[in-house]
Amino acid sequence: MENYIIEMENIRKEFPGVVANDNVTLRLKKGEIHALLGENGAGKSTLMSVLFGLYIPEKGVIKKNGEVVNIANPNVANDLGIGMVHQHFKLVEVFTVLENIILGAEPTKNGLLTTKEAREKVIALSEKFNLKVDVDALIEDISVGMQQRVEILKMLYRENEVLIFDEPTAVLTPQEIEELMKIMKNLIEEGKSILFISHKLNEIMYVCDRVSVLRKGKYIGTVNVKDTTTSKLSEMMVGRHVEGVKLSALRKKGNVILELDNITVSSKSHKNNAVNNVSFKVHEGEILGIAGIEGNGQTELVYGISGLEKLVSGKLILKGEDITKLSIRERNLKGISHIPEDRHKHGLVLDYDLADNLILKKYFLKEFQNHGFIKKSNVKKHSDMLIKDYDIRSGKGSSTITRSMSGGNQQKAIIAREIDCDTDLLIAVQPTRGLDVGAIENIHRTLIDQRNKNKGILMISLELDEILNISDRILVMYNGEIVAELDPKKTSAKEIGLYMVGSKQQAKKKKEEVKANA
Amino acid sequence: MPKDIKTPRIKGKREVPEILLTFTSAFLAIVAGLLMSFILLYILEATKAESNFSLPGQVFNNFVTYAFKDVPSIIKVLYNAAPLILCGLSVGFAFKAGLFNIGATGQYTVGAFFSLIAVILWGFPWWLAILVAMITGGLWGFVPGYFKAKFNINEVITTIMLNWVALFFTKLLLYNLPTMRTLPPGNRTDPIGFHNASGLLPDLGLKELTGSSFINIGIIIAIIVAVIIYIVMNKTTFGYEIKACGHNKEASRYAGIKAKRTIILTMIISGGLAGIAGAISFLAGTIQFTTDSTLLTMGFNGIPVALLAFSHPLGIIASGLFIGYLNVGGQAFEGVYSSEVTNIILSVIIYFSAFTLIVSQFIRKKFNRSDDGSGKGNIFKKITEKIISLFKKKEDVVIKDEEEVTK
Amino acid sequence: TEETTTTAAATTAAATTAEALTYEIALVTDVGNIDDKSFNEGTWNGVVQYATENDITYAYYRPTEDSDAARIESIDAAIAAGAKIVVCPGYLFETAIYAVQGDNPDVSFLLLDGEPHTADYSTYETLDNTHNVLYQEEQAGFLAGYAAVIDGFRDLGFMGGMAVPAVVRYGYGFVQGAEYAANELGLTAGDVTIEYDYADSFGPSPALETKIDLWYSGGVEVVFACGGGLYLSVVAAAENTTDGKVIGVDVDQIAESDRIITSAMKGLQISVYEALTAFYDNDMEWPTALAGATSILGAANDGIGLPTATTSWGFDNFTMTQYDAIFAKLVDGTVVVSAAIDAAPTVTLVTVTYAS
Amino acid sequence: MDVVAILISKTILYAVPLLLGALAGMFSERSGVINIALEGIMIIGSLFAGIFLSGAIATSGLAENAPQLVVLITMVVSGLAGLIFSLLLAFASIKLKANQVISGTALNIFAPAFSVLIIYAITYTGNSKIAFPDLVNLNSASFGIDPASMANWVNTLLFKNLYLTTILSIFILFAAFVVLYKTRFGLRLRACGEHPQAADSVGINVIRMRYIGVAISGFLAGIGGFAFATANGQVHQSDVLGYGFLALAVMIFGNWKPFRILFGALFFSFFSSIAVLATTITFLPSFGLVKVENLYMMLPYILTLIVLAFTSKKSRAPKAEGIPYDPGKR
Ligand SMILES: Nc1ncnc2c1ncn2[C@@H]1O[C@H](COP(=O)(O)OP(=O)(O)OP(=O)(O)O)[C@@H](O)[C@H]1O
Ligand SMILES: Nc1ncnc2c1ncn2[C@@H]1O[C@H](COP(=O)(O)OP(=O)(O)OP(=O)(O)O)[C@@H](O)[C@H]1O
Ligand SMILES: [Mg+2]
Ligand SMILES: [Mg+2]
Repeated sequence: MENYIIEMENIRKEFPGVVANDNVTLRLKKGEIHALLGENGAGKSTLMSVLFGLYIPEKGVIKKNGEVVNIANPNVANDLGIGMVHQHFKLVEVFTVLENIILGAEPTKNGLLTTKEAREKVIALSEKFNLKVDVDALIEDISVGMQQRVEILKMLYRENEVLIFDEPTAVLTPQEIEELMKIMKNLIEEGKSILFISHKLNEIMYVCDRVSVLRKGKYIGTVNVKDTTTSKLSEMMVGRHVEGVKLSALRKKGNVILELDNITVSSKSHKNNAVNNVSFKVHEGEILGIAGIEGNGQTELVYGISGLEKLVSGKLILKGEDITKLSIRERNLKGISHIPEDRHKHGLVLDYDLADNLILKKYFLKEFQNHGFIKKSNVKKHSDMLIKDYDIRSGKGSSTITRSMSGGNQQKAIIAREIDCDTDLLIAVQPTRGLDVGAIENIHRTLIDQRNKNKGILMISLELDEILNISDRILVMYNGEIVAELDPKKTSAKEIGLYMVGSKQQAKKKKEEVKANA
Repeated sequence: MPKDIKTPRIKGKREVPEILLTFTSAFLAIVAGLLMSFILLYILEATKAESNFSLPGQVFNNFVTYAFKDVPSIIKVLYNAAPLILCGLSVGFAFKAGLFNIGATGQYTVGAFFSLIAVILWGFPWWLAILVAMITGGLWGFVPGYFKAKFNINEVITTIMLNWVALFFTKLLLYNLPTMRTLPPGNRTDPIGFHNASGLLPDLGLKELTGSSFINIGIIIAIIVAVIIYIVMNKTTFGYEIKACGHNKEASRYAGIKAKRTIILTMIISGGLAGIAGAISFLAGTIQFTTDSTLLTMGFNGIPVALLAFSHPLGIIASGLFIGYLNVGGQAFEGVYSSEVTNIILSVIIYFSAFTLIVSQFIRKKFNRSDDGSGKGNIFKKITEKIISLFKKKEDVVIKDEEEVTK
Repeated sequence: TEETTTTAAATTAAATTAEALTYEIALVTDVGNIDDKSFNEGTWNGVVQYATENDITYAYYRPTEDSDAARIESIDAAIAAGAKIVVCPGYLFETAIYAVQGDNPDVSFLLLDGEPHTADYSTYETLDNTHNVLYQEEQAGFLAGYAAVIDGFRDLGFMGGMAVPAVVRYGYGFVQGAEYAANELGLTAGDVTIEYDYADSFGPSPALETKIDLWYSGGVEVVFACGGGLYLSVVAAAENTTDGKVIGVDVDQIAESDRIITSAMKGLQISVYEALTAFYDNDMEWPTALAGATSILGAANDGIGLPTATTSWGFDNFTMTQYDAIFAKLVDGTVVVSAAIDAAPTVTLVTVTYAS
Repeated sequence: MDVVAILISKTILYAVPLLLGALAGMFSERSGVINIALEGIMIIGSLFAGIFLSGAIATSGLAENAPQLVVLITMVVSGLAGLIFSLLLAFASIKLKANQVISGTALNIFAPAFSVLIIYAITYTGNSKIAFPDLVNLNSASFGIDPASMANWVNTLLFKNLYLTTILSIFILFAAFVVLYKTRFGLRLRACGEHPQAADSVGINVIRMRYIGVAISGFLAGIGGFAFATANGQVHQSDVLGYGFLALAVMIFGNWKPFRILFGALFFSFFSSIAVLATTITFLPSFGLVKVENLYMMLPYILTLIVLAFTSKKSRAPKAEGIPYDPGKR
């Protein structure tokens, strides 16, 4: 028999209302990178959480090197040399990088912490696998990319041999993703074995040896990467053939919907401004994609437009009307809808049920209230309709508490709500973050529909393919400024990537041009 | 997307309705509280020189029946319950918006005092005085609300501070408004009746009939207010906004809700409610406002009332009555033991009521265990289903299976 | 469930030994508890003393709130629990007893520190089943003030609990006593000073102790701690000074601290004890002398005074003979102490600083 | 001079229970458990100090021979009492994931009633007080200094209100700082209060850490209760006059940090003493008001609010505070 380092056999894990894993079997060979693929809510995170001892399965056994082990909690997992980079990082924001890495395995001398050796060890590791981190920075001050490197260092520091990556690339830039791939390969060299969750097939094709596919909690099968293709895989996971959407040619530019005139927005994390004198226009019937590495001001830019942050200076003009001074609600009513970057922080009231979340932007309209009294029946009708139209899946339909919904479906709910507002301008930030190809395809379709309905769409995304595939025009944001305007037909991921890291600057003149003709 | 594979779900899965769970666990909590105190009485008895172990039984019996022994006792329960309910609403309302108002005491105090000023000095009728109390209480609630919204200062600290400010503020006023005080010795307010009979809460002429000086419309006011709060909370856009802010301030802002405004408003209303409670207590014409330099406890008592009812406005009516009962029934312990026993009962009940979660989960577990496909359902399930069927009409507790959905 | 079984058990128990729950002598407290180190406690001690000596059942009741209605409720509760005589300490009961005495002809009442009247003071009426006891606290206070000054103290302090009549009488008596002594010693105006204030509470508190501390450090030599448990703060403050002294109240408090030089006593316990004796000796009715009457206990009938046991005598210069002399004057009326509480006594030699 | 000396010594005296209470709250909340129950725990601490002193000690001759030892033992006793009591909170809010405010409130209601009933069980009357036998407070002699050798006000300042509790609470303060920031335990404790999932994922037993956090909290609050009773007339009176809640406020004021908490305690205590002083030595105007002291009594509370208004920006509660730990939750 093969020498498997980890064997998970017939795992069953239930949550109220759903069976997240239904008789799933997964075998990890020593020294391989094994991908776990599946739609949102397919059960990937759950299965990994089981392996990491966060959940206790109702049925099934786990073997390490052929021996049955009982992973009652993460402690046991750690002792067994199993480490995990969680989909949502598990880092203490107010601790330093070093503190986070040593947490749980702290070196002490007669009771007191002694960080000296630890620091050296971490620095050594980060050089060996070139995981650049600033050991003394606070987590809340560093980029997502670095946070992820910290998570990886955590595992290496503990000398884990089985490494689980749950959707590590969802939050990274192309450069960072390439880096990560390299790192993963190094790790294999060092004799580690890796379980890798991702919705991005090309990544899987690039680094993985084998792929196991889950669908709706059931085990579908395992294949060798070299014997398969992306389309085969996506078919396996969604249960049908998926072709990525391409954009029909841009009809002639419509008139301006939104104009930004020298917008400056201050920053929460550091004292200098997050957005500096940014100016551009969004037109009817176009999707304007803004590319950029996380933390280069995209978030604040959107806050500025939506009104979540006050502008330091500059003017906002919506359909010829100055909305700089208007409140958030007034802007929404004037015609802005907004798919937020952080679905849990802004997008949803997780403790409200689906119906209530779907009227979040509308509850005050005549349609849903009458002299301040909410028309419950209309609310229900409304949400049932959206649930049907956008195929939002959840345990109890309209009365599902959104917290218990799959992130994928949470996202669908938000998109449904925002599109339903039917405004001229739609701001979509990371609209497909963490979603599976099926879901992505649908969302892209929806966005394009809107665009073809002559709406203006401002899309901010870290996913370059997304930017390249469905935008009519691309702006690249770096360090709080627009550093390039590009035509998706004429540019490449490589080029955009270079602008994104600031190593390439369009000529000043060109930049003026942008302002002018934009 | 075509639904080729249905997400596997537990067959015939039913949900146990929340209300049922809440009732069950509340009931268990109460039983636990009474049981504990009963045991305690035995222990106390055992500590005596010559113990008489039939005493606890009798005393306890008296306690359980005390408030029902005659009409005046029942009236006393209502009399106690009225301000308790209002303070409970004050605390509970804030809870719903994610705010912890420990300051009901201060708001109650100023409300009470200004209602007295209104009737004694300004000759206002009772209902106007209640309005005054509501406004002043609301003002006292506004401050922590404002500090929370503008400076993001934890309302717990602000409200605690303002409790004391209220105490000294009202004392200062009482000392400097001689006409308010009895002469001599003037360490308490004059009976309202002397100054302005219209300032007293109406008793609907029942005083003579029932022979109880504790009767007045306070309880009616309390219940009406509770119902209003219930409607505001669950049926209006304002309630929707408040709860949204309570659950997720950021998302509320994103939705265009003025979160700060909502927080301030919530605290004003919360304070107003406590203010009304103060008026209800003092316009009854029974107790008088004294220069004693200790905080009035009524506001604090609102906390258990709210907690016991999980901040549900209608539940608060029940818990208010219940605690009101404890206070009256507690007199059964006087003489023999000590009325503090009731506080033991109360604390134990609250302590256990905090376990609702566990109890609910336990019930759910038992319930689901019984139908993991293996057909043999147990009695527990049958019973629960019976009870559920009672609730069926009110809310669709039965989740249709996927098949039914797709059809 | 447990609940029902217990109650079931209880009822049977009640059936067998029903009388076990009746109490013949009842005390209803006013705002304080029976451990207030003041008149509730003093009265309670009297009740306990008589009841235990003659083993009669007794109990105390605390009203649910500070209101006449609640006091009446407690009185009714006591009566319902078989009380034959209800003892009520404190002027707060005046209106309550006025209301209940008529409705309960076969129950007797003993009211201390007050006389039954209507809330608006328009009518006073004491029925035959009620007996009132008033104390001339002003005389006790007078003696304390007199003794202190004669003993050589010049800077005095008076800290009352709350401005209730009894406390005010103590205070104003204290002032008059000091004035009288100053006069006798031929002191000049201003030689004797008195800091005068009320704590607005009968219990100890950080604020109070700080305040007293400052009195002592400001030169006050002896403080009359007049009201319940607040002496705890006063004594604590005194003990933090080298030689600060304290005057106790109501009962002989010498045991509480060696800083206590004397106590302005009123014979609460003893008078309650004697009243009860009279009541029971006259087979549970007030003898005609007391029925519907008010006995005023002062120097004349040993109702008030300072403790004269040598162990309780904390003075250096003030002698027992001097005490007897001044006491005699109070008895025969050559010295009359004003009991008025609506206005402070007029003084010429003593400078009294009433807290704002 | 004397006045100032008194003012300061008073400030310190009443700062001690606030300091201990606030530090107690800090340990609990840093582990992620809101401790509304400080008031109740302090009462229990003071209760058992009273029982212990009036019972065990009063009879044994120890009080005369080694008074300070007595104080020390009593601190431990009251601490342990508080600790055991606080376990009720821990069990409910950690093990059973109950709402922490609810269980805390339950403890607050329970404590004073329990105190009265215990005293009832001992004395068989409805007493609510236990007077401490004279706790010899430290004076210059205890340090072998001749009082005469120093100015009167210095003597007042140093020794007027000096108890062993005062000195030890300074040690406790420093200990708290070291434990929290310099030890493995402290790091883990804070992690549990900030991001329990993270702590769990690196094999820290969140449940256990929180139990310990609350236990420490109980121990300190218990001592705090004793310190309060000592300062307040040396009597247990089934009540700590809201000092538990004030301690909570001081903790927030101190931003959950040991030394800022010390500042908060002193700040508050100082202004309350000032307020009282204002009435005695009338260097503050009376605005022609009767009992103007009540005006000044509001001062400390209002000032606290004002200061907060300026310092609030930095204020930051432990992130996971109040949320029962549930590994499944994201
Ligand atoms: N803690 C939980 N409580 C209840 N249900 C849960 C919980 N965690 C997961 N689920 C449910 O289990 C199913 C599988 O979740 P899981 O996290 O494994 O999906 P996933 O494959 O990770 O999806 P994604 O790709 O979006 O991360 C989902 O339907 C989800 O709603
Ligand atoms: N407390 C919870 N109760 C029920 N379901 C949950 C809970 N927490 C998470 N889930 C579900 O478990 C699954 C995994 O959670 P997770 O946050 O990884 O979702 P996700 O789809 O990956 O969203 P994201 O892309 O934002 O991570 C998701 O389906 C999520 O909705
Ligand atoms: Mg996942
Ligand atoms: Mg995901």
